Amino acid sequence: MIYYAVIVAILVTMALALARALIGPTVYDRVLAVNMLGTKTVLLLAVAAFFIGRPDFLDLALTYALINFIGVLAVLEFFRVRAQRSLAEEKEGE
Amino acid sequence: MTVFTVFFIIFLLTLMVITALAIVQTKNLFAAAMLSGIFSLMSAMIFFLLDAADVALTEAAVGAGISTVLFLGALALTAENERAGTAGRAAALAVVTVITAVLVYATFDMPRLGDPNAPAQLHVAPWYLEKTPEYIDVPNVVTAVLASFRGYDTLGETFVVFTAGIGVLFLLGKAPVGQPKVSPAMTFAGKTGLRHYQIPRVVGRLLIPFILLFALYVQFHGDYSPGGGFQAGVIVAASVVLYALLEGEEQARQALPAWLLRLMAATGPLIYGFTGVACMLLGGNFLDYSVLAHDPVHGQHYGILVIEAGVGVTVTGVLISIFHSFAARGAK
Amino acid sequence: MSVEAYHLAVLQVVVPLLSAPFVVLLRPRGLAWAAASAASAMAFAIAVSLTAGVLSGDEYRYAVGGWAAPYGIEIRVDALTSLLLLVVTGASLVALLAGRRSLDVDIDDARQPLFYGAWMLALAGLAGIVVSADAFNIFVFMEVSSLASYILIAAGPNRRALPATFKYLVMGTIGATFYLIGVGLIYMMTGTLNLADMAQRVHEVADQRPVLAAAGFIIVGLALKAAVFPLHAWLPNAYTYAPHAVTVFLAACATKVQIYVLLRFDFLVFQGNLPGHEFQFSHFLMPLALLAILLASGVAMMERNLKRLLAYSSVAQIGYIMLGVSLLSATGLSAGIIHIFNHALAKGALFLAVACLGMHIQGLRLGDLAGAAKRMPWTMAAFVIAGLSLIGIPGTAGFVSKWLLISAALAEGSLGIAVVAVVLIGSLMAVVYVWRVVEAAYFQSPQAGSPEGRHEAPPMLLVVTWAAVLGNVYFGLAPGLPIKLSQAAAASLLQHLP
Amino acid sequence: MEILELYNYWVFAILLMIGFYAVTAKLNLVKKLIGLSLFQSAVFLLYISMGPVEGGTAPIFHADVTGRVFSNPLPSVLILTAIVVGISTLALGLAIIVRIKEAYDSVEENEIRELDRQ
Repeated sequence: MIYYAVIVAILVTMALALARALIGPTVYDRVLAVNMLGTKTVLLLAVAAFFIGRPDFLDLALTYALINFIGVLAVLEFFRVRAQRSLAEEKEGE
Repeated sequence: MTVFTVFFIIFLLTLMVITALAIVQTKNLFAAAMLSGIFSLMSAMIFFLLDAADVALTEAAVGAGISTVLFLGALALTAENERAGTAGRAAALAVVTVITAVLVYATFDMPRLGDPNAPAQLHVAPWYLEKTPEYIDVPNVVTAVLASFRGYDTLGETFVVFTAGIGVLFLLGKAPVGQPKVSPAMTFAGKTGLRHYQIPRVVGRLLIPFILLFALYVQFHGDYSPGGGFQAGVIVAASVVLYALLEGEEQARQALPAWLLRLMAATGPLIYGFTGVACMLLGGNFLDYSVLAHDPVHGQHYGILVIEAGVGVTVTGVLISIFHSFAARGAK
Repeated sequence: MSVEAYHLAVLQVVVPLLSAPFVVLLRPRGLAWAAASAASAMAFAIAVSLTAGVLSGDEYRYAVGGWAAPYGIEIRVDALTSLLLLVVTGASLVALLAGRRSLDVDIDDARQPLFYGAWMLALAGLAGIVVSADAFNIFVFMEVSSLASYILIAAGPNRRALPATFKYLVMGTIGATFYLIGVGLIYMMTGTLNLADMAQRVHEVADQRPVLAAAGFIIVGLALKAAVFPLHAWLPNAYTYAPHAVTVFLAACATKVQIYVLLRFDFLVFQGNLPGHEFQFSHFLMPLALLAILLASGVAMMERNLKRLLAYSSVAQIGYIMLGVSLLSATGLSAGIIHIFNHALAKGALFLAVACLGMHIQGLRLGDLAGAAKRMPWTMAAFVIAGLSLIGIPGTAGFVSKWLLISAALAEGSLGIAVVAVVLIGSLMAVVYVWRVVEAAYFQSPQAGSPEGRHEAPPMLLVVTWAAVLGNVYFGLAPGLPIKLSQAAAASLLQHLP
Repeated sequence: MEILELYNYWVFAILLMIGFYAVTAKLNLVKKLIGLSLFQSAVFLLYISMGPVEGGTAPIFHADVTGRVFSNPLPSVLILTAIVVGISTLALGLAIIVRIKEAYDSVEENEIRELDRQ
């Protein structure tokens, strides 16, 4: 029974995070929402592994967490590069 | 397939449709790339619920991991926003409507989800489940089919990866002409990456050895649990991407130089292919691993071990090469 | 059959496939080309010995991995397969031998190993499609060959090669994905992926809607990849802006291999099982084929760029192939199949002549060709003979297929007369567009400032071009081999019809 | 309930067509590629939906899993290959787009066509 409650709760938070990712309005909202969705997916996977009776699949959740971490760093790097480029362009413009 | 699971899947599928609509609708390509990462995570979750654990692992690593990084690398080089909108919208919508109608019409004769008497469950599939313990003797039937029963497909798949690798190296190996060159600090990951950000750096550096260890586990435990050469290669590549993000692309390139990556990309397919040729020389058919040892089942084990290693080496070499090609593009 | 001969069927794929990684690693100048040519020659030799085996009545069935079909993947070679293998491996060998000098110009030394590696992958992928008897395996090798040919086309010197490649990539992927959907729907209803097994099992579910949808998806997907009119939009620019040698290779065989899969799939799995499918197939394709012949030839008559003119002519020629097939008779099918071979010969020779011209003439618009016959007499003579073969003048290979096609059409009664009329009109249009090139080269005086005197293409290129031209004449006068193969192929395709 | 078990296939059709629409109607090349990968992902759903059996579990034998039927391993195998094909196509497509951007300074189809006409 507890699994049902947990799964429903996680699904609801996922829907909320998705709403934020869709609405934005700033890119940082989206990045945060994506990160949160990633975390929720890791949790959901862990719960689902028990729910469908295959706890030996928990190591999948590890991969998800890993990918999520690297993905967010890549996004941050993207912004750093973008900021530097627009700085350089401003300098050229002067 | 309990009622609850069905609703669980339906809910996730609905979220996926919403995400897909948003991907098409948004003008911001960065947002579209982010949303397609979400889309991949959700579809991976559905694959997991539909008893395809290997696919769930791969889809998450590829769809949410590698393709997001590739999109970001490419967007850093092109443009972040769509300028023009659509063209021929009416014609496209008409075609779309017709094909959707055909497909939905076709669904009504389809076997229901989980139907044990569906034709797909009756013919070859039970044979694989029944014979794997006898002929191959690995617990993961997906690995057995992938590496042995349909090993020729997987050989082709390895060469698809290899082709993509040489394609990207070929296309981006030519220096851009007449382009304003930017300093390496302004390319993706570039010279320093996120070196000046302490928290990610400390955490990330601690993580890398564990990621590599985990990759080895995925590689060699693929017979027993979801995983295998392809997934392991993706994880190794992810760890190198992480290193490049933390320490700068130049550092990562020094750790694994371009010639070595190229060698890896080419050696992997050769390992796979020559395993098949060795089987031929030992009197079997191409890729018939059972001749590799006195006991056919042991032969299958050796064969699967070696070809999975070949796949892992290929994927690692190709994906890291591709990442570097995008990241270093346009630098002085 | 000896043990070696037994393995030949799989070696046809394995040799070019495994040569690719080696080629990529070869650094010194020219070595990658030499290795690729050697592997290509070996593949051609294998195709020749497979054909000899087929003609002497051998049947090659090979269980990869030792797992019998339908559990494992099966490879088999019959008359139709061997004809296609000859075309694919022959085109690759000829194009590589001819293309060395012009590719040296187009592609810098550092990237040549990658280019030739991609070439070997394209060859291996096409051969892999042809020999495979497994629906999903065909998809895998389709992707190997497609990705590799995107690389080859993107290597073109003009920047327009890039958008052309992108368009090809998008449309090619859509085509392949449609095919994959079709295969998935059939797997859903039959539980198998092996073509022969599918043919048996699809019978019981022939009236089910997913199977009907699958037939549609597979036909449309493959027609897209084969550039069947009106799904040919990717072809003209891709052929025009690719390096010349690549155009020779791909124009001779890439779309034909997709037509081959279409024939194999449709005749083996659908016709004879789905009630009335053969008529739908025929009624769907015949109008498209007729339109392709008329419209694409019309565009070719207007076109001012030589390579694009020939590319549109290819769309029209695909129309002839589909026309023969859509007649659904033994003669019609063998006419279509033999045209796969003969058109490869004629178009290959024409694009080889274009490669010769391209050595000294930039741009290759018809206006640039003015006076070319004086400067490059051998090249233009080759072009004229190959052009005659394309038109279908007696004594050339093109005549054999047109003749067969017309006799097949005449057997159809009043509809046949109309078909014959279209074939004849199409041939007249071919006369017009070939003539426009000839007129420019022979009868227009060169533009002021262009170099005087003879200036022929490199000897190797010229020799290969003339070999292909003489092939056109040889197979026009002694068409025994392709006729025998195509008749055997037509008979085996038709045996599944009720 | 019966009818809801076809939901997977409907979503497959809808996702397929959303992707197809993006590929054909959008002018931005990156957006086209994103659409293309949606289009391919839809097919993954079609295949994977054929896999599970009522009351079954993933086809990986494990000491803790006894007395259960196993689902079909074949769709998983095929889709693993298809995922690899998808990412390979994506990488190649993005590389071409980067080169197009450098050659034309644009990634919009209509602008490129305009530049080619000159």
